[in-house]
Formats: sequence, C-alpha cells, structure tokens
Amino acid sequence: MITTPAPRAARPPVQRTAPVLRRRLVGAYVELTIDAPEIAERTEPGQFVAFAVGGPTSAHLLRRSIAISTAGEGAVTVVVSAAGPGSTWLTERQVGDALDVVGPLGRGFPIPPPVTPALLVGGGYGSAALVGLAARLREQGTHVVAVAGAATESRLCSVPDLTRLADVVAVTTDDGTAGRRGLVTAAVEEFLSDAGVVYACGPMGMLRAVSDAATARDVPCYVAVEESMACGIGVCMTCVLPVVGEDGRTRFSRSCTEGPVFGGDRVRFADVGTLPWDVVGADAMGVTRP
Amino acid sequence: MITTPAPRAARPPVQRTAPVLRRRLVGAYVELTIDAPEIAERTEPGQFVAFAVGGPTSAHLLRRSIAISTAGEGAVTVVVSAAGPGSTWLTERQVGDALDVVGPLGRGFPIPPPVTPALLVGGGYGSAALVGLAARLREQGTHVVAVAGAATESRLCSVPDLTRLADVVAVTTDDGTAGRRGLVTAAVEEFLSDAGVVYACGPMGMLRAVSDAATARDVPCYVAVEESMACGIGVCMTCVLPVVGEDGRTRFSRSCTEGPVFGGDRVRFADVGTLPWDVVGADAMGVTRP
Amino acid sequence: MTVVDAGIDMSTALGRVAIPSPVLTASGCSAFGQELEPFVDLSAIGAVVTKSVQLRPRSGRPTPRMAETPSGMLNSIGLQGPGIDGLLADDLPWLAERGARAFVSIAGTRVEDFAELAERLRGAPGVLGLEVNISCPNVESRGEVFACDPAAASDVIAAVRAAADPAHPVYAKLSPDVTDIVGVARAVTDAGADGLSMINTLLGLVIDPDTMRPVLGGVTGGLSGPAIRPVALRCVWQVHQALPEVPILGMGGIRSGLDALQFVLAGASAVSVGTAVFNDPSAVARVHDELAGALAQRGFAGIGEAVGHAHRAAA
Amino acid sequence: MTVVDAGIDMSTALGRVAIPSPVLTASGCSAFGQELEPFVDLSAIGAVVTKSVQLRPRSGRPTPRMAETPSGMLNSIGLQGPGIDGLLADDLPWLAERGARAFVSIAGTRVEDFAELAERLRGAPGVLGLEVNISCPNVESRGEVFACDPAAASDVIAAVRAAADPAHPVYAKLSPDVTDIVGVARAVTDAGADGLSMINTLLGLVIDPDTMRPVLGGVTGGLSGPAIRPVALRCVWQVHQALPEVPILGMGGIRSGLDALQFVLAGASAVSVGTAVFNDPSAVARVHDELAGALAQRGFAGIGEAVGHAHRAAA
Ligand SMILES: Cc1cc2nc3c(=O)[nH]c(=O)nc-3n(C[C@H](O)[C@H](O)[C@H](O)COP(=O)(O)OP(=O)(O)OC[C@H]3O[C@@H](n4cnc5c(N)ncnc54)[C@H](O)[C@@H]3O)c2cc1C
Ligand SMILES: Cc1cc2nc3c(=O)[nH]c(=O)nc-3n(C[C@H](O)[C@H](O)[C@H](O)COP(=O)(O)OP(=O)(O)OC[C@H]3O[C@@H](n4cnc5c(N)ncnc54)[C@H](O)[C@@H]3O)c2cc1C
Ligand SMILES: Cc1cc2nc3c(=O)[nH]c(=O)nc-3n(C[C@H](O)[C@H](O)[C@H](O)COP(=O)(O)O)c2cc1C
Ligand SMILES: Cc1cc2nc3c(=O)[nH]c(=O)nc-3n(C[C@H](O)[C@H](O)[C@H](O)COP(=O)(O)O)c2cc1C
Ligand code: FES
Ligand code: FES
Repeated sequence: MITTPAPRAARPPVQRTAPVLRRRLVGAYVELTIDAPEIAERTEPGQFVAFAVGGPTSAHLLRRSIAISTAGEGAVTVVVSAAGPGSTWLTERQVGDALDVVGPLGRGFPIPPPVTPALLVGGGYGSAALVGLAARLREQGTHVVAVAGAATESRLCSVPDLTRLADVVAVTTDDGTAGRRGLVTAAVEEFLSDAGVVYACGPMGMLRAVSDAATARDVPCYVAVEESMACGIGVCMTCVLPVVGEDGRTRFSRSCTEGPVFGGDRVRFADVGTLPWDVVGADAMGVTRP
Repeated sequence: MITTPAPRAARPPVQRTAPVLRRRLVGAYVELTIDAPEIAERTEPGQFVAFAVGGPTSAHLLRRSIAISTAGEGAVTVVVSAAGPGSTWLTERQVGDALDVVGPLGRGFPIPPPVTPALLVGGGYGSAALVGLAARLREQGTHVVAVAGAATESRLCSVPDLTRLADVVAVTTDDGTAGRRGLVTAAVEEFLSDAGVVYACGPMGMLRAVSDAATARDVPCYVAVEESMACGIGVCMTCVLPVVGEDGRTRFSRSCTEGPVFGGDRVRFADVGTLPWDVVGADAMGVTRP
Repeated sequence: MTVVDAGIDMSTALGRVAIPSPVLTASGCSAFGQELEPFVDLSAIGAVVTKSVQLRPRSGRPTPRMAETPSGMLNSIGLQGPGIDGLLADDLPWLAERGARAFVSIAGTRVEDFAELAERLRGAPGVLGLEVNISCPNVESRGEVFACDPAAASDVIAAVRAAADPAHPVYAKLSPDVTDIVGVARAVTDAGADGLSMINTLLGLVIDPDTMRPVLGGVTGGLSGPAIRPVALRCVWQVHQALPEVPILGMGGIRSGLDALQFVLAGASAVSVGTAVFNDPSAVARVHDELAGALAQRGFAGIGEAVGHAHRAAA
Repeated sequence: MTVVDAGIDMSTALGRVAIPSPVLTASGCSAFGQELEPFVDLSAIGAVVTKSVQLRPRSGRPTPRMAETPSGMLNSIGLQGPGIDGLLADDLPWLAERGARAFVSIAGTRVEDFAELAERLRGAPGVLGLEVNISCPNVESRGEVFACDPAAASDVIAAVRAAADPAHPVYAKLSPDVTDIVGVARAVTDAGADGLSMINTLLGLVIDPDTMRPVLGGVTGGLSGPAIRPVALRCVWQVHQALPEVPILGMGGIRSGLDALQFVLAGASAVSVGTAVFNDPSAVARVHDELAGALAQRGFAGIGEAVGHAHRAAA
C-alpha cells in the first residue's frame, strides 16, 4: 500500500443551530453558506457536516451528510444537489432560515509536504469538497493542478474557485458542453506524471478509476467516498466499506469516522456491496475461504 | 327538540392548491387569506376547510380542520391558533406559500327568515367562524347581536369585523382585560330574551352552556362543534358525537359531514366521550339498558 | 412525477373476477364510497372495499377514537356501521347504481356470524366478492383475535367459503400481529380462501401526556399509515414467497404510485389505499395514475408482469 | 419546552442495581459510547447499552445496510463487532475509565454461546448488567429467532442467569414480532430474567423502485424509530399490566422527554434512546432533561412514582 490512512481530526464535532447567511444557485446546485463559527474553526479540508432535514414536522429522521466546501470567518459553505426529499429540502432553504447541523465530521485529507505537487480531481458536486483543500495547499505553497468534470456544464461545480486557487485547471464534460469532451479520467492520465499526490471526490466509479490510475503509477491517492449514512458520527455501522488497514487486513470500516477520506489503494472498490471472505469477521458470518 | 338538523351543503367540496394572499397577526392568532375561488364560491357560513400540514417531508398525515371566517372575491379567510405542531406550522405560512386545502366541508348554519333576530356567540377563535354568518344575516336584513368572549384580550377574535356587521356587539374576557369581566354566558343571558335564534362557536363547555340557556328559553340554538377529525370528509368515523336525530333516536353522528353545525338541543353534551346505552347500535357493543 | 400513459394494461383480478384497476379503497377508510364521489370516479377504481359490516347495526366505541402518530395514526372506531340490513338496503344499491364494484368486508365474533353474512350477500347487487375481516375478537375463545390463531381463522374462512356465492372470491384479511404470518396464510388458503388481504393494522397505544392516560377510549388501537409500510411489505414478501400462486391484495401505508409499485413487485396483484385517503381524498385515483406511469417507465406492458417481480429478479 | 429543575429524583434501578438516570442508550445505536463523548456526559446517563457482542469478531452484512422509512428506518447491520475479546480488551476499560456504566448486550446463535459470554463478563470492569439480545436466529432450530419461541427464549435466559455474575441484573430483550408478547415475557421471567428490555425492531422490508429489488442486502431488516413507538408502548403496557412487578427498560421511537414519559407511565422504570441519536447526537442527555422537566411539571417528586401511573389512574 502506498497510502497511510488519514488521521483522526484534531478536534471533535459540535452540534449547532446555524442560520443561512447566503444562498446562491450554481448551475444545477445550490450553494449555502451558514453561520457556524465553532464548526468553521474546527474544519479540516475533506470533512463534512450533517444536517437535520424537514424541520420540526419532518418524517425524515436521518441527517444528510454534505461535504464542506470552504470554512472560514465563522462560516461554512456547502454545495447541495437536489437528489431526493432531504437534499431537495436543503436546497429550498432561504437566507435567515436556521439549520440544525453537526460537524465537522470525519477525517480530512492528509496534507503533503509543500514541495509535493498535488492533483485534485472532482466529479460533479464533488469538486466543491476540494476548494478548501486547494486553498490550504496554495497557502503552504504546493503546486496544485485541479481537474473538474461532470456529465454536462450545469453539473460542474466550483470551477471559478478552483481556477482562482490552483496553478492549472482543466474542465471536462461528458457531453462537451464545457471544457474538453470526455471523462475526467482522461485529463487525469495527462497530469498524473507530474503529480506527487492525488485527491479525488466524486462518484464511486470515478474514485475507483482515478485511484487505480494513480496507484498504477505509484502516486498516493486519497479519495473522499460517499456511502449511505444513518448517523454520520460513527455509532450505527451502516456506512462501511471494505478497506485494507495498516496491518494488511481488510475490515468493514465506517466511512463517517474512519473516512470519508481513505487511501484509494486501500478501498476495495470491486468488493463494495459484497462480503469478501477475507474481511475481518467474515468467518463468523459463515463466509469461508473459497 | 326545537331545532331542525342543518341540511347538507348545496355543493360538494373540492381539493385545491391555494397560495397565501395575506397573513396578519390578530392578537394571539394568525389570520390567513388564501386564493381559492372554487372554495370561496361554494362556501356557506359555518363550513370549514381542511389543510394538509408540514409540506412534502411531513410526518403529520392528517389534515387540520379550520373554520372558514369569510369567503368571497375568490378568497377564503381563516383564523388559526397555534396549538400543536400542525396548527403551529399553519401559522408560520407566509404570503406566496402554497397550501393544500380541501373544502368547503360540513354543513353551514341554517339561515332564519330575515325577521328573526339572531344572537351570535363566539368563544376564542370561535368568533371567526361567525363573521361570514353575520355578513350573511346582515345582507338579508336580520337584526344581529354578537357576543365575543375569551380568556383574555389577546385571545379575542374578529371583534372589529363583528362590530362592523352586527347591530350590537358585546365583548367579555374572563380576566377583564377587555370588555366586561366574566364568561360569555353572562352576556348571553342578557341578550337571549330578544333572540329568535342563537348561533355559537367555541369550546365545548361554552357551547353546552349557551345551548342549555337558549333551549331553556325555547330559543333554537345552533352550535358548530370541534371534534378531533382524521379525515374531515366523512369516511373515517373518528369525529362522532351522540346526537338526537329527527326520529328522536340518538346516533353517533359524524361532526364533519352531519355537522359541524348541530342543533344544540340535539347534542348530548354530557354524554360526549361515553357510550350511552340508547345510542343506536350500542346493544351490539354489549352495552345494555341499565 | 410525469405520468406516462403508454396504454399500460392495468386490469387485474380479485380471485377469478376481473377488475379494471389494481387500486382499491381499504376497508374502513372510505366508508361505503359515497363521500369520495366528489374526488374520485368510483366506477373507474378497482373496487370500493366497504367498511366491515356485522349482522347488527353498531354504534362503535366512545370517543376519542383516534390519535395521530409519527407518519401514521391509531384508531379505535369499533366497527361503527349500519349492519347487514342497512348495507343491503342503502349502501350496496347506491354503489351498484353508479357502476361501482363493492368488495364487501364482513366481520363477526362467531364463526356463524361470518357465514350468515356471506349467505345474506349472495346475489346482492354490485357485490364483487368478500373480504373477511378476521381481526376481531372471537367470543368463543376468550376474545382471542381470529386472525392470531390459524385454526380459528381457518374455521371462519371455511364457513364463509361454504356459505358465499360461489362466484364471489373470498379474501382473508390477515393481521401482522402474529409470530408466523405464513402459517396463518397457509391455513386460510387451505381452508378455501381465494386470496389474502394484507395487512390489517398493528396493535398500538398512545398515552396522552396531559391526562396521563391512554388517548383512546379503547386503550389500544390499530396503527396504520406510512409508518407501517415496511412491515406490510415484509408480510406480502414472505407470503408471496411461500405461496406464489395465492393472489394478494396488498395494503399498509400506501400513499403514492411508487409505494403501490413496491407492493406489486413484492407479490400483490392489487392494492388498497387506506389512511392516505385522509390526507388526500383523491388518493385512490392518483395512486392508480402514478402506478400506471411507474409501470410504463419501467417497461412493463401491464401490471400482471410486475406482480412478484422483485422475487424473480433475484434469480 | 421549559425544563423545570425542581430537584426531581431521577435515580432508578436496573434490577437491583441503582442508576442515576432512567435514560440509557439503546444497543446498536451508540456503538460502545466513545463517539457520543463530544455530545453527552457518559457518566451522567443511566448506562451505555453496548452494541450486541458475540463470541467472535463479526464483519456484519454487506451494504446497503439501511433504508430510511417514514418516521423511521430499516437496518440490517448483522451485528458487526469486535467479539468478546475486543470488548473486554478495549471498550469496557475505556468506559470504566470514564466512570460510565456499561449495560452489556450479548448475542449468539446457540444457548451455550450466551452462557459463555455471560461467564466471560463476570467481574469485567464497569459492567452493570447484561441485556440479552434474543432476536437472533437459533441455529439449532432451523434459524427460528429465539425471541419468537417462549421455550427457546427461556433456555437462553436460564443459561445466562446461571452463568452470569450474581450481582449483574439480566434483562431479556423481547421482539414485538410475536402473537403473544406477554407469554414470552412470562416465560423468560420464570426462567430468571431480572427485567425486560422492550422492544427490539420490527421485521420490515423496503423495495428500491429503481433496482426493483429489496434495498437491503439482507432482504428484510429491523424497523426502528418514532414510527414504531405506538407498538412499543402497547407491548410495555401489556406486559406491565400482566407482570407489574417485573422491571421494564422501555424503548422504541423515543425522541423527546414526553415520549419517554409515555413509556414510564405505561410501566417502564428506565428507557433507551436508539434511532433518535442518529437525528440528534445529544438526544440521550436531552431526553433526560426533558423527562425531568415533564415529571416536575406534573407534580411527581421522582421517577419512581410515575412508573406505571397510567394503569393506576384508571382505577
Ligand atoms: C460524506 C458525504 C458527503 C456528501 N457530500 C455531498 C455534497 O457535498 N453535496 C450533495 O449534494 N450531496 C452530498 N452527499 C450526498 C448526500 O448526502 C445525499 O445526496 C443525500 O443524503 C440524499 O438525501 P435525499 O433525502 O435527497 O435522498 P434520499 O434518497 O431520500 O435519501 C434516503 C437516505 O439515503 C441516504 N442517501 C441517499 N443517497 C445518498 C448518497 N449519495 N450518499 C449518502 N447517503 C445517501 C440519505 O442520507 C438518506 O438517509 C454526501 C454524502 C456523504 C456520505
Ligand atoms: C370543524 C373544526 C373547526 C376548527 N376551526 C378552527 C379554527 O378556526 N382555528 C383554529 O385554530 N383551530 C380550529 N380547529 C381546531 C384545529 O383543527 C386544531 O387545533 C388542530 O387540528 C390542532 O392540530 P395541531 O397539529 O396543532 O395539534 P395536535 O394536538 O398535534 O393534533 C393532533 C391531532 O388531533 C387533532 N386535534 C387536536 N386538537 C383538535 C381540536 N381542538 N379539534 C379538532 N381536532 C383536533 C388534530 O387535527 C390532529 O389530527 C377546528 C377544528 C374543527 C374540527
Ligand atoms: C380509521 C380506520 C378504520 C378501519 N376500519 C377497518 C375495518 O372496518 N375493517 C378492516 O378490515 N380494516 C379496517 N381498517 C384497516 C385498513 O383497512 C387497513 O388494513 C390498514 O389501515 C392499513 O392500510 P393503510 O395504512 O393504508 O391505512 C381501518 C383503518 C383505519 C385507519
Ligand atoms: C442501526 C441499529 C442497530 C441495532 N443494533 C442492535 C443490536 O446490536 N442489538 C440489539 O439488541 N438491538 C439493536 N438495535 C435495536 C435497538 O436497540 C432498539 O431496540 C430499536 O431500534 C428500537 O428503539 P429505537 O426506535 O429507539 O431505535 C439496533 C437498532 C438500530 C437502528
Ligand atoms: S453513518 Fe453511522 S457509523 Fe457511519
Ligand atoms: S373526520 Fe372522518 S368521518 Fe368525520
């Protein structure tokens, strides 16, 4: 394995009621900035927050996890895509509305020494999660190349921010409505040779492709995964993935507290949704070596 | 029995999405006016509407029944008191928000010949339900006396409207913060001798007292009751009261479709919440004549 | 949702009797149909499943009869109703005149009551079949609910099947409050049930924090609505898996076409919409339209193909 | 809600062991307590009820492991956990160091497994007692769940009671998916249970309308959350009515102090907060405060007086 697992965040999360300070449409998404100083001051790039949805009459009990795009000056910014009822409700919040939020949650991206050139790869709203990271890397003088891809122009995200922060930015769309036509992975191949570390956030298929490409070239790659989460804080065990630990053994690891940032080479993407025999404790489930 | 049961409404209800046109605080209540022409044109004084509450993420399945205060010019006005989660949600609606509403529901107040002097008695937000009636009676030249009572000033309702529409208005509060100190019933006693018909809307205790007083003087009295309703349209049988029919037999009658307006002398107030042996079908429940 | 009208074949059957739509009302949630007329074309829906009727008129229980619960409600109506005479005199003719099909729910506290009701309903106008509500206390067995005892449940169904018009399909309505619903399903099917209605309400209780007493006059009541949908789907799934040839009328928390689709995929060939009608009086018609759209979007030519599909896809 | 701190006596007991608060976590809904530390003072709550542990470490089931449902959720975790060795080595010492009480949930697929777990937990630091999760398939009886069979359930409880530290109260955790919960309660109490935890999840199913297959890898899963609260309250009510002297740890959909109050009034002397923690990580502490306020507002001097009050008020 090339990667070292991301360390635990330095500070624990808090739960707060945070008013919406700003709301902005960004292509197909809604960007919300909330007033949450104690969350902002604790945030490390790559962490996420969890919002209660639907207000006091809600039938939706579970929080929705949303990656933190940027955190600073007392505020936290997120980009939300209206997928189902919970995220749709979030995108409908207006300035002044109060949100019940827990964060920052999970582990951030490990930060490389300043001299290591970094390649950041975002897919869809996944690019938002890389903005804080890009800022942090730029701050310490790291050379940053960013690739933002999406199915179509309206589903691109954070391109202006990344353009401002990165040394090089490439945009790809599957349908060619913006940037180069094609998948992000094509652009990634091109920049990989100059990269010392890769960070990726986006759909699972993309994470897998980016991680495979980087690992094949011996470049450490960190991915921020998106697994269905019931609690977001590590107590329910719904969000697990088969991840290879430092001892070489695979465990079902919680993406909320042991992730969402994992070494890409450590995530057994092909086995997600299955129970491989060599996962620790699979034997007790009756799964034996084939 | 002095009263004839209220007849069915002339026109059936409709279900519509109605935007809020106006929102106004009235003491402890919120008055909402909604844009619902098809409901407005069908409304008879005394009918009610039923609102879905909590929006698309709501855990509250049941509609909330709210009396219609006035209906006209394409709009319906209601006065809502924030009691539990559903009514609180209603009071939080803003101009432009869309409400899912069914109405008009139930039976209206039977209208007397113009020459019959009418006494209208409202308790708390119950006074709102009398405004449309007062307007209708005034239109046909009936002499109208209105008594509006409440526990305290902030819980009075529709006093300006009733003052405009009625020939005489009396206000009472239990704590004396407005009008005369005391219960509405004291004022009622005073006006009863000149009344040819009484209409009352308010808490059950008040309805019973007003109805008893009127009936004792042989004045027909119609009350609009408030029973817990699951459907509001007559299909669930949750909202029943023991009511004496024209054949003299008591039935568990649905307050949503056979009411909410009942002849006060026909409602067996003392037996509400019990199963008297002489209710039609009580024998099949194992309740026998004592 | 966009409703795709791709000429989906929505006709299905209750037992061997064809119906034009797989979406029906649920017993006790649409009375005898009259009140839905302003909102729904009663002749276009699968059938009106009438409020469970007994031999004699019943007052039902004292109020309070309901409590709202998270995504559901508790009721304790106590089967208020006109009795079989009233049903035959007023309600069935009214429905028949309008061309609406009545799937008549019958209830009783003795096996003979059920049989007598079935007998009385032979040849009644507009009656399509019988749904037997066995979630009633059995007076001959210290009040144990028929549906909770496979033997008692079978006795009722056998008696009804024998007494009923042979052309009337007889559906047994099962309670989820049992350790082994497949066992009950098997027993009543062996006794002659032509189909199964699943599920009736779950037994529940709510305490009023103000009075500090149970809210309902009857202490416990029946829990219904979307809250119970996962339990209902599990029952339908288990029974269809064990008895794939037995038709199922699925219900429990159906509110949308996609909810109905889940029941169909799990094995129901028709569905009832109950509590959702209280939220949306036109729910039965809306669910029909949404279900048709959902089936079309998924490439089904008709509802028939979709019944039990979730089991087959596994193979 | 205004929390009235009127010096309400919130101390209660699990069996004969005193605890300072009647509000506990629920097994499987707060892992082993660590992750709640930023949100809750673990030494102030009644106890941390730990995730059910088995003899060996378990991976749990493949994902997806959950589906959100109206006012609830379905889960199929498959008891992922470190096994008893891990628990003894890491989790219990961690809790003990912080002065938190551990009510250890144990699970197995054979009677002997349960007994061995109880034996291993004798004298372990910080252990207050055992909650026996009998909602597991019994490998010796074709996978029938222990909790659904009074005899199998009693066997487990008798074996655990015999093997456990005599100072440890043993609570049997009951499943609502039975025809007669009072019968199961009576059987396990006769077998030596010091108390009853009620209820575990209801068996449910959700089908994904896109894949047209069950959402969960394990097909069915456990339904929890406010949706099931009326069922849980009914179970507590029935069992307390039949066995008023048996202590009950009530749970199922508790989200607020008034929800907890309902359980106490119905007969629970303590409560667990499960799924609500996913909505609000500080729920356990909040429910304690709200319950204290609610009891004070109603004139109770302590929680003890309120236990079962809804039954007494009837008289
Ligand atoms: C670490 C993390 C970061 C995320 N960041 C973002 C972000 O920046 N912007 C954004 O728009 N979305 C983000 N998501 C996805 C977002 O959480 C889901 O889209 C959202 O939960 C869907 O909720 P819903 O009510 O709209 O959909 P529903 O389908 O109704 O959700 C039902 C349940 O499934 C869960 N669920 C459904 N889809 C997902 C998913 N893709 N990932 C996780 N859980 C899911 C929900 O949380 C909910 O519990 C992130 C998810 C995770 C785990
Ligand atoms: C015919 C009629 C006319 C009404 N007119 C008005 C009005 O003009 N203004 C107004 O503010 N309120 C009115 N109400 C009362 C109003 O419907 C209830 O206050 C409201 O339903 C309470 O809902 P909630 O969610 O706030 O309370 P909750 O206590 O959470 O309600 C729980 C359930 O109980 C029912 N319920 C609770 N209290 C009542 C009640 N008093 N009457 C009927 N059902 C109840 C609710 O509808 C709901 O189904 C009327 C009720 C009826 C039946
Ligand atoms: C108010 C009410 C009354 C009911 N009455 C009956 C009844 O008379 N007979 C019957 O078999 N089921 C009755 N039921 C159960 C429903 O028919 C249905 O089985 C159950 O509510 C689940 O479906 P739902 O969640 O769609 O309501 C009643 C349900 C409710 C809510
Ligand atoms: C994700 C999850 C995991 C659970 N794991 C366990 C478990 O390991 N052992 C157990 O006895 N109960 C387990 N339960 C059941 C809960 O302890 C509780 O009995 C049930 O969820 C009802 O309470 P609630 O509605 O407050 O969650 C689990 C519940 C959930 C939601
Ligand atoms: S979401 Fe609960 S453990 Fe990760
Ligand atoms: S509220 Fe349903 S019948 Fe009256």
